[in-house]
Amino acid sequence: MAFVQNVPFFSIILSMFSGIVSSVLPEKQAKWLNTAVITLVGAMSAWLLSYLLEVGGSFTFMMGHFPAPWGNEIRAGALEALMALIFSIIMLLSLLGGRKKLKDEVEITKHNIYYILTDLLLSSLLALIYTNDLFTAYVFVEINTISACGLIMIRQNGRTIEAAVRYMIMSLLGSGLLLMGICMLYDLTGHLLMSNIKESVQQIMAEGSYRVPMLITIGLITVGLSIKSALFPFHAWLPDAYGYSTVSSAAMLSSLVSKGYIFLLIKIFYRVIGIDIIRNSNILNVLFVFGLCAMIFGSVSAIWENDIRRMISFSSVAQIGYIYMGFGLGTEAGMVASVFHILMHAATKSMLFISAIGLTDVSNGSRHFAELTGSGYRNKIAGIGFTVGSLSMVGIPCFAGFVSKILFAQAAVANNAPVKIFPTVIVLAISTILNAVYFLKTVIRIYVPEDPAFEKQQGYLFFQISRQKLYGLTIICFIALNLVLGMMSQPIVHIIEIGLQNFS
Amino acid sequence: MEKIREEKDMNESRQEENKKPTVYRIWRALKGQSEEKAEELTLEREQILDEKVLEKHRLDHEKMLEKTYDIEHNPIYGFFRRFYKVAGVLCCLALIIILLVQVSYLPPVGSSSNPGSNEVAAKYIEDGLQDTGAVNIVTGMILDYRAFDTFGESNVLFIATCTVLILLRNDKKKGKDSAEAEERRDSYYEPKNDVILQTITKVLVPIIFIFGIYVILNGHLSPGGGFSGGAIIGAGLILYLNAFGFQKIERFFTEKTYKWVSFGSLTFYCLAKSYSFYTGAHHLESGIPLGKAGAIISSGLILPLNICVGLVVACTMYAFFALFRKGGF
Amino acid sequence: MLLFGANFISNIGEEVAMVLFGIGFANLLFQKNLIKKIIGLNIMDSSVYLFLAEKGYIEGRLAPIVVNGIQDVNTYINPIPSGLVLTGIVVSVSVTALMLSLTVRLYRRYHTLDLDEISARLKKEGL
Amino acid sequence: MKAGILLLNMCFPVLAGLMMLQGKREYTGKKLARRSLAAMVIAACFLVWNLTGDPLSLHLCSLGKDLPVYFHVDAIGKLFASVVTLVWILAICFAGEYMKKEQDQKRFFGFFLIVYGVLMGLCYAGNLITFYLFYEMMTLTTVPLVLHTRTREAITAGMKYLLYSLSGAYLVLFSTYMLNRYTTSLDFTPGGTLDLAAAEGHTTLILVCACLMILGFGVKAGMFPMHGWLSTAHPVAPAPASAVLSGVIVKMGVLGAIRVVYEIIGPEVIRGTWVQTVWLTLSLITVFMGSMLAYREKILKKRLAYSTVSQISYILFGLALLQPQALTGSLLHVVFHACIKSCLFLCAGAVIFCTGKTRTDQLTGIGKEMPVTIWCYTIASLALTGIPPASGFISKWYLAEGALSSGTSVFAVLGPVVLLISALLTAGYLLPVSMKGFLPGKEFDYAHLIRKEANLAMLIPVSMLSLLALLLGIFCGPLVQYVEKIVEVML
Repeated sequence: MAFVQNVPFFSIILSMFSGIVSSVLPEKQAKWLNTAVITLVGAMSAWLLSYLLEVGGSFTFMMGHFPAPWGNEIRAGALEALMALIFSIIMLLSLLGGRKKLKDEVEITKHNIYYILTDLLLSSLLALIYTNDLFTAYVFVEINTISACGLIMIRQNGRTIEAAVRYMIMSLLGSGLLLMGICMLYDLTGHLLMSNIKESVQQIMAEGSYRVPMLITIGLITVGLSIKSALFPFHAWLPDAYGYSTVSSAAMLSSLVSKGYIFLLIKIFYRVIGIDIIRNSNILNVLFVFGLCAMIFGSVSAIWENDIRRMISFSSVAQIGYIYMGFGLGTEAGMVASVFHILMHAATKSMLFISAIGLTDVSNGSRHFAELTGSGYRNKIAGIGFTVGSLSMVGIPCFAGFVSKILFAQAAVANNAPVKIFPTVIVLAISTILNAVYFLKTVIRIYVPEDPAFEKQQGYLFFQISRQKLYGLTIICFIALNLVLGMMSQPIVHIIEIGLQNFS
Repeated sequence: MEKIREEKDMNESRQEENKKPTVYRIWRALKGQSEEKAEELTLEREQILDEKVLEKHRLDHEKMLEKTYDIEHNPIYGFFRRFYKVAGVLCCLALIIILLVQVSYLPPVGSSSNPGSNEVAAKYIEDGLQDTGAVNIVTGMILDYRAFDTFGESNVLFIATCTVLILLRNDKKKGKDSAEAEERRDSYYEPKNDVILQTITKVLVPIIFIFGIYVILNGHLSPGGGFSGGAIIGAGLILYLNAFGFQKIERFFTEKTYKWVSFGSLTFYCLAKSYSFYTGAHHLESGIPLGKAGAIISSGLILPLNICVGLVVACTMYAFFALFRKGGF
Repeated sequence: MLLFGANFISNIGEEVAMVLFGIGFANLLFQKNLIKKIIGLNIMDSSVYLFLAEKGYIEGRLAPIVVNGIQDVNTYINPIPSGLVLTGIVVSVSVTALMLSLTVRLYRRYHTLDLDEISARLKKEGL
Repeated sequence: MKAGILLLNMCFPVLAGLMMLQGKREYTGKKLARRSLAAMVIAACFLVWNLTGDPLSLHLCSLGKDLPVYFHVDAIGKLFASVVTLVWILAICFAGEYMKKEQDQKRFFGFFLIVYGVLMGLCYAGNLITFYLFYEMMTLTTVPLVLHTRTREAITAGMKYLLYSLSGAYLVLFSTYMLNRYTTSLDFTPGGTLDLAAAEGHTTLILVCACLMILGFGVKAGMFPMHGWLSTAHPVAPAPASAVLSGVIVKMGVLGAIRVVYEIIGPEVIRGTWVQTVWLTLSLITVFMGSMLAYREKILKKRLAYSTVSQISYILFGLALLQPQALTGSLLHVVFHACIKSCLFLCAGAVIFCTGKTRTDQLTGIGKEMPVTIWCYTIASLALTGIPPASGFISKWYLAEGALSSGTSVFAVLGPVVLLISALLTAGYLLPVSMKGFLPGKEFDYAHLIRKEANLAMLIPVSMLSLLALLLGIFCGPLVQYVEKIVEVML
């Protein structure tokens, strides 16, 4: 057993342990520990990824002295490593970019709690990515939920607490359904490890006993996870939660937390139930319809929104709709497109949040479009970042968004169910144009110059890169990441494909 | 000042109440009369909120209510509410029916041929004692076979405490508000010295603690374990706090204690488990003696882990209570 | 009755659990009062425990604690659901604590427990 | 080596423009104009280098799976590229003087150069993906030119332009996805790359895609349902910008239509189907409606914009006929209209620059004030109307001939009629300006007449363009032969 195979275990335990240790550290050390741990996890995941691409396939890691059906296990393949890598990069960048705002918005005595929460969030995300055991997945889903709630309401004004309550209610409903589904799955199969469950599920479907309860169970689990990841009818909590929490939290929530649940859903589809059974059931069609609704609804309500951060949040409702639409296509290509969209959206949306906060800072912290006029000149780097993000969202070539849109469209056109082709392509077109409307409106708005006298009278302060080197660096890294995803998408798509093959 | 006087005469009244013979008191209770001066045994809580504030809140509340639910002013909202109610009931019914259908297809309860009782359960039951050294198979399972879940679980407790800390800990510097406000708030949080409560607490708390410790230590031999025992000890702490107030309990339990105890136990838990995971994954011998089955000192790591979990849970329970009560320790 | 499967009669306990689950779900979703929502959450969780307990139970067997050295499969019930219940209880305890503390904060700030009213107040604050 | 030159031809202007944008010091308009002129000349040298010599192709890189960025220099590309370069150089000469009155000229010239580079890429694009890439880039980089003045209406116009173009582009993109299954490759090859085996039985889908693509490119070309942006965007842009907008940018929609219809789908698929009918109808409607709108319009630049709408639809009509002579006519009209319309816009710009008059009814006696400009204007309008021997006549002749000899039943007759009517209308809305300008009538007081002639930097481009408009008509031999060569390859 090569030493690199310890990486998943190490990265989970390491991030957890750092969270535990941070509880007794003062905030400065906690901050450094947190940064170091995230960087380390990223580096290790990169190492693991290179190793797995070299040898191919995937491996399981026994958590304890007892082999498969008895003890816990974690499992790592190329896709998991890629996810861990990108997630840790994005988490690091979001934290760095929002650090200054964190100082302003959260009282200093609670900073180390903030870092505990981020450490545990990272560990739970890693566990969701790597785990091979359904019940472990449930426990870490709960950790994920609680820490996300903490991240929302650590900046304490009424809005965030109310948003946290709404978020908790929704995600508790989701995890209730998920837990019930897991218990029923256990009841039907007698196992909790994914691979064993899959075997017996195949057996059950083959011999036809328990077919009805199996389908209902799959439905329960799917609905639970899609509630937790804010699919269209269940998104009421999202705009407030993302729009008013402190910016790093917003970036991490929108780009990582919901994506973690979606990735777990993919794992369940492939490794627990078996994708063929899923495709034969109608669940994917339901997801498809809701995804399309989300794409339209999110974009439309983003257009009416007058507050830049709420607008970005609504746009992420639409993006989650894209992902589920990709599931709904029910083909391998659609799944690949969705996974790529997960990465793309994670990268772009966090960049949008971070640069939006830069723009609002130079407009006396007001997030309304009227005040944002000309902020692109007051804070050049944030303006550039926001522009790049918007272009990527609109799907201009050379940026990440274009690739994922093309993947979706190719998947849709190559789909063998012709009834799905036209809805997909038409809704893609409509929602892309809607994206263009609200994002480019914002971009033009921030580049319309404001009368200098008015600026002086408003007392807008100008952004000096020398003052905030870290922020500028973060935005540049985000742009680089986006361009990498956009230009060199080929190897990444390749990794995703082989990863999905390893899954099933 | 007059608060103290009230307390004094209330104590006097209670003493002369005690002077009266018990028989008389029972007889009066049978007659259905209430004790004299019973109304003095009221908690501070009602006295502290003065009427004006309450009145303001009430009016404001009513205004908001009609503002929130004025059906006649925005009919759409009214329609939405009604639709919402109906939809709610329908969803609930639909969910229940689906689940009933589901359950009616599930394997029958209590039959020994369910898929649930397969080689996994068999292995746990048959080799559990040899593998883990724990007589209590469930404890052996959650702390050795499936220890990763349990570790995550204690982290759930930990992070929940962190979030409650965020919400309820008031980081006000004591110097900020004036001394009498300070005294007032303390009197608000402190219960009145209730003789009955204190006497009973004096008797009960040691027993509760001992019982809790027993449950923790026998976690691998009998029903119970870290979580239940920790909950018991936490209940004891809470009882003590209610009886004697914060000053007394802060002599031996402060936030710092909480922090370090939970940190220490979680750290030990984390390190021990990572050691056993690592050795397990690499098929090494984790040279930890399992000891003789049935003895207290047995079953390898399970006993210390139980103790750690117990400490964490006890501290957490107490911390929850203290935070809700006062916003600090 | 066509809808229902064969074990409708024998699984009566689980059906109780399911009805409880539905009730808790609806309460958590549709109650306006936060405390009632939390009660609904707890009902939901306990219904899951009831379900698990029913699952673990096997006719006429003992609790899974080895008594005088008998280690026969046919002596003890299935231990796994009990472990799951343990985990679930701890999770629900922490979640309940979190929800309650959120409620306390909201009440201190807005002197009400009604979520809609709270959002109306937020709009009034224009925050 | 050749490939390097090809890349340089695209990248050099972009880099120059970026450097100009990033330049710290605020230069005077003249200096900027000189610098950008120099850059343009260098780029033009590269262009000449490319034009001479056999067609070459170049695989640059690949955006993700089977999305290669591929350039291929062919005859049409050369034609468009040379037209673009010509107009561009002259427009920059003009801008150097004109932009004196405008704010931040640095940005204007910078983006002007960048757009040129992008257009080169568009002309050389070898497959549909690359074409789409540069098409989007063109849209994005021209927006700053449109909303240069950044007044409220400029910004609304910019938004309108952006949304129209983007929605057109998305129509193209999504029909590209659809088409992708039925084509052997997306590279442009005369006669179309349709994979007939795969296309068997999917003709409806393919026709729908073709229609969508034509509509999508028609947005840029201002075809009837989606012509709204032209009349909004042109007047607010500064004169050189609007000159290149309606002279060149709009032509890129035409280029796209040619590429798709003649080199991806293939004319044979479309001929005689409903798609051709729809296309012909729309373009004829646009021809007529554009002229009518222009006739009723009072503001000079808007009038010119509407006239662009109708003139471009001449070209589209020619393309839609799918017939050699008509195609020749269209390509000729592309060249001629580029010269003529930019000349007209520059004239309008000169008038605005010197006198500040925008409405046609203010222009009485303008011919006395700035005769040279108005003479150029007159020549250009005659050419556009199609008075022989000026250039417009040739292209329209070819168009009419093609229409008559094309097998399309109704349009064979209807087309020439509409063309004639709109030619009359063209005369009706262009010439009055110069008539009133030269013959103001008795009540015009010659006492207060001052000569406000534009200076040389403006006059040279204008006069050169008008001369071109005249001479290309008289000595049209080589051009016509060149175009006919192209047409042979295509049909």
